[in-house]
Amino acid sequence: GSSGDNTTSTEGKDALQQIKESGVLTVGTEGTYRPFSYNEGSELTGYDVEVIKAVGEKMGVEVKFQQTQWDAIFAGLDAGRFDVIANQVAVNPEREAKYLFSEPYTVSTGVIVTKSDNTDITSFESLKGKKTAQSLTSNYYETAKAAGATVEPVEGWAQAVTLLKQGRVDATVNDKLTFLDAQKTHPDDSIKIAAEATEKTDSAVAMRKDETALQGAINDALDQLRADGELAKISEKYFGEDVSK
Amino acid sequence: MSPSNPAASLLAVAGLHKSFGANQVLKGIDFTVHAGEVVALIGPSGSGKTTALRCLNGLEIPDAGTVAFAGGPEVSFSAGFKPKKAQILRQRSAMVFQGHHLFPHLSVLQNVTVGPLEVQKRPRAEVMEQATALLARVGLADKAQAYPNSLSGGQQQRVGIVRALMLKPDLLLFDEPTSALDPELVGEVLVVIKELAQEGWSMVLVTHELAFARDVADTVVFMDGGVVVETGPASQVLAAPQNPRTQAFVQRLLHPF
Amino acid sequence: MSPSNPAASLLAVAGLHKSFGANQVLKGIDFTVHAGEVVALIGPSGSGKTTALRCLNGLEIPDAGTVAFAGGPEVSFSAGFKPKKAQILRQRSAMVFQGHHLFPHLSVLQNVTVGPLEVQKRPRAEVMEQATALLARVGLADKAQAYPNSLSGGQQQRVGIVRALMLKPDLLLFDEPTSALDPELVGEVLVVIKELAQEGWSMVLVTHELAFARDVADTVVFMDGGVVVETGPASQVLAAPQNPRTQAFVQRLLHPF
Amino acid sequence: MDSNWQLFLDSLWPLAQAAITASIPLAVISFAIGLAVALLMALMRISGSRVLSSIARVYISIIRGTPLLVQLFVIFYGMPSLGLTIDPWPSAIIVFSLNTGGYCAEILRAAILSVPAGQWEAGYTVGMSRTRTLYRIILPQAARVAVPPLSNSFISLVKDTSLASIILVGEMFRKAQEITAVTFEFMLLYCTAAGIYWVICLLLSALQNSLEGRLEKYVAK
Amino acid sequence: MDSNWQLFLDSLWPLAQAAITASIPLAVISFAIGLAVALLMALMRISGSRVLSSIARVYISIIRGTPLLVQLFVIFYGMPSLGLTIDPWPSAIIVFSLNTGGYCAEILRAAILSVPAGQWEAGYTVGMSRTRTLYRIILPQAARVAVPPLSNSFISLVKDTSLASIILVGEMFRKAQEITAVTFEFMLLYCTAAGIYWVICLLLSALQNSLEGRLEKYVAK
Ligand SMILES: Nc1ncnc2c1ncn2[C@@H]1O[C@H](COP(=O)(O)OP(=O)(O)OP(=O)(O)O)[C@@H](O)[C@H]1O
Ligand SMILES: Nc1ncnc2c1ncn2[C@@H]1O[C@H](COP(=O)(O)OP(=O)(O)OP(=O)(O)O)[C@@H](O)[C@H]1O
Ligand SMILES: [Mg+2]
Ligand SMILES: [Mg+2]
Repeated sequence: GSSGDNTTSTEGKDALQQIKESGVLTVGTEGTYRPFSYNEGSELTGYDVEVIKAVGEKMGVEVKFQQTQWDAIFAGLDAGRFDVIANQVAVNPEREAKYLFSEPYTVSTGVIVTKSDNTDITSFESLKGKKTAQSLTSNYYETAKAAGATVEPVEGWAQAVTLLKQGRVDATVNDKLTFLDAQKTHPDDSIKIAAEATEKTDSAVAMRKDETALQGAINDALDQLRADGELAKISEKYFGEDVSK
Repeated sequence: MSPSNPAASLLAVAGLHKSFGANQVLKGIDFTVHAGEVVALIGPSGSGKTTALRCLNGLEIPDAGTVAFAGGPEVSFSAGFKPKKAQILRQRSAMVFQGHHLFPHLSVLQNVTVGPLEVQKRPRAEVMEQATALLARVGLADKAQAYPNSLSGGQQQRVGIVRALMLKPDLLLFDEPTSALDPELVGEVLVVIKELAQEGWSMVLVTHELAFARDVADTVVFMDGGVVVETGPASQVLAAPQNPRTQAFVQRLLHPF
Repeated sequence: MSPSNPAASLLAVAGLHKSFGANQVLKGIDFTVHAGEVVALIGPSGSGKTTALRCLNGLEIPDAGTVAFAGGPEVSFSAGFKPKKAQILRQRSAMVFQGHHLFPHLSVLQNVTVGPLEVQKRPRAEVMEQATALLARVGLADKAQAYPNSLSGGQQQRVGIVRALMLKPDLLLFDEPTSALDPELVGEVLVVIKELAQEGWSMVLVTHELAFARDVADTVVFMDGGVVVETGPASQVLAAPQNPRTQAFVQRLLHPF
Repeated sequence: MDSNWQLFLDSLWPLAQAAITASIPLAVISFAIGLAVALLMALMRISGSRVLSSIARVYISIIRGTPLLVQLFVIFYGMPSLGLTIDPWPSAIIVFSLNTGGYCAEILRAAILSVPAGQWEAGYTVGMSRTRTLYRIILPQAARVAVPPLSNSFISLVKDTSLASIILVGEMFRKAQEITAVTFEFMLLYCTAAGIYWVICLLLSALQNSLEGRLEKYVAK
Repeated sequence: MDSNWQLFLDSLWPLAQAAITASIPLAVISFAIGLAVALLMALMRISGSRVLSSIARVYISIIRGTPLLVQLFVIFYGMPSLGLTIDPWPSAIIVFSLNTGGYCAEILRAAILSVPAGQWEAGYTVGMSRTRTLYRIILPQAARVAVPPLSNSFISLVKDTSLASIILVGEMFRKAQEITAVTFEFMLLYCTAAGIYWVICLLLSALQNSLEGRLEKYVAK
């Protein structure tokens, strides 16, 4: 859980100044999105969590998390409940129009996951007319729609896979990293990757549109982490490879 | 329905027993109603008058005893008796309640015709004719379309009587038909009952109105503690009761303070 | 509280008017109660008896008129009168309701002491002593700890009377105190009221029990249609009413069928 | 502000459409079936039979004791593991009906018991059977007492249909979420949805008032 | 199956802990405050003053007419744009209290009106003021009628606290989601949570029954 006694005021000074003064960077994250942001026992952890913690360290501030649902995450950012979002927020034009993003710290590909015995889905083109389960959280909701699939919106990976295995949908387009992590912890040979997207998806730290100073500071920190190999180390820990570029 | 040979027995009640839990309310009740006879059931509060009356109509199921109408039905009660089987008693008798219990969501006309039309399934024209006649008879011809809530207590009770009459029963059962009424309205209901008695209807009447009982009833049955203590012609039981319990009761009601 | 010079006027009611919407219920009511006097208010249903009685206690606010106790308070009503200001009338009088309205969540003892203890703030010991004495007086010494629901109607009404007496009023107001009772229980309440009258309590009593009124009341006020039609000594008004409306009413109640 | 206004206008129709084609029919159908279930349960509760009454008690306690969300999950995601796969709409209707049945059973029971026992007896006395008395005499009178709390339940049900999105029924709230997933204007969209709910609720309240008024005369006085 | 059993046991304590430290206190505090609000609204509704009564009506209609989720959103995420930032717990308590206030106002109003008018007059006649009569005479009797529907509302409230996670209050359902995110066994977890709710609900029902029994004698007969 989160204590949530920290809120940032939007009046007057910009966010960076305030963060510097208070010594605290407040981060919004789901806390239920494995392996990026999740709770191990009572400990919040995950790739995004560790990355943003490292960013905070470079900035010389303490990092504080506010765990919330995806539905409320942008509302929380807008309302100043936290300074940034670190939750695998994929960068796309609609989002860029409204928010500011750091440089990406995850580069991943979307994959189509189907049942192992499925043979007629082999590419994104073959999704046309098929039923897929997509989390509204992710960019792949639009990807699947664009491919001509009928999309059933779901809450997350667990629900999507359940629907897939119950035969209620034909596929789910999801992050490759999520699939790999799930297979690592719960090996399941009834599902497989049927196809991989060619283009990459960038995920980055999101912040309010006018916080260019903060954007600069975070980018600096990410650059330093990249340079000293810290970012790659965190990535190796979670995925066994460097997904940060 | 109409008066016949007054000597013929219409209803014989014998050995009625009834307990509510450990409370033995009826301990063997016997009495007879002849065709055209008015029987007044009197007695102290809690003596079992209401319970006895309800047994006659199958609203209460006695533990033992028989209720036998001349020409049937004849019902013998015993342990394990199926309450549904007592329903047939309602073919011969009809109850007028203390609190009238009219159906508030039905008009006066619907109240009195719902039984004949929907249960007895008698022809509509005949039922309507009978209803109009009976309502006029009790002075409510103009209230046929009214709803019960808009009537005074006395009017409601008169509708209750018509509702019972509409079923063409052979025996009318009244449970203190005026005790829930405003003192001034008592008269109008008693007058109707008195007229019915004079026309020769058979009835069993539970009442606290001793003056009325003396005037209208042929026979008085005095109950106390679940048994019939004294039975006899109304004039005799009320004017010169034999049993000390009857004497005390009559005294108390006639001179309350 | 206790009887004094019977000639002294205790309460003077003059020109009471009251309408409910377009329905003019009281059209100028005047009467007087002397100390120690029992006034019976009688009249047909709807004539305004209850309304008049409630005005005396501030439960109903008349549109015009005065209610004046000897030695105060004296309240003159007019348009725009603040209902709160009528509360002072309750210092001198206490009401016994038709339906007793005991507090079901309080024991008998709490029912009769809640007013003296919590409102009048009289010393506890004195209040308890008075309560014990009065409960014993009406034959309910052993019911002090009982709850109202476990009492019979007559017992409840007697508690209601004690609750009123406990307030040490100068005037007792009764609104048909026995009309909601089982006929057999009427006597026990009337006996208590009769004794209070004999002890010299002043009271205004709305009742339909003409025999009782004749026995107990000093003065009878006959109301009809919102006005006082006839006033006089009880024996005269009830035995030989002057006004034709009084005559018809008395006749109807004494010979209902 | 201006673009917010535009978004509000743009989303109003899709949301209203979702309400009309999904939320409202779902609520209406489920409520109708649920009332039948509730009546059955209420009758079982007052039947005097210990077995029937206990079954109804347990049913009501499970329905009221567990979150609607879990009930939806169990029927939709749990049943297939028992070999029974039910489509989203039937699942939603089953769950909402059963849920309504549990909540409204107590309302109907109280309403039926509020009709004076004398009304049953008066029904018997004019020759009616138990069942006929129930339908012809008791229920019309019970209705007056039951309408206000039932309308409470119906209003809640309309809003609860938003949970159906969890089992893939595309109702209004889901629509709002879909739009926000692109625009991020959660507050605005949710408030628009709330406004639509409110309008529905006001209509229902008006309906309730008129029903109550019409049933007024049905009450014994 | 075995590992499911293990997971069930492992998650039982964290869930129960979340219920004890968050869901239950949140529900209890909000219900207490909400009842006070409800009483105020009920009294306004029956005050006879048109202004007060209308205010209460609008309040009740807004509360009942809009989803709780939206109410949470507006207070927590909407207020800051008006310069008022409220912390999660206070926000949750405000919203749940106001919500309870709206729903229970009608219950209390009906209960107060169910006490015979004669009881007010009897209070006046022994010299009590309006307020004193309300507290000393009317409310104790109204309680008997109000307890069953209030207990309904309370049970609903306990379950509705699960929505508080949207405004960063870490209650039980949130805990279940956190565990699910790791284990993917959402059915099992949600059913465990439902089981805990059910136990709470059974306790509340028992409490309700005993309260009803104790209040039985308070009812005029
Ligand atoms: N349904 C019931 N359950 C339990 N006890 C009952 C029931 N009906 C009646 N009794 C009890 O049976 C006894 C006789 O009641 P009944 O109503 O027959 O008396 P009654 O002679 O009609 O009295 P009253 O003159 O007061 O109407 C009373 O002690 C009463 O409490
Ligand atoms: N609160 C009220 N609102 C409207 N009308 C009322 C109210 N109280 C009494 N009335 C009307 O005032 C008239 C007189 O009523 P009141 O109760 O004073 O008569 P009453 O003489 O006591 O009659 P009863 O003998 O039936 O008790 C009746 O027409 C009644 O309908
Ligand atoms: Mg009786
Ligand atoms: Mg009166």
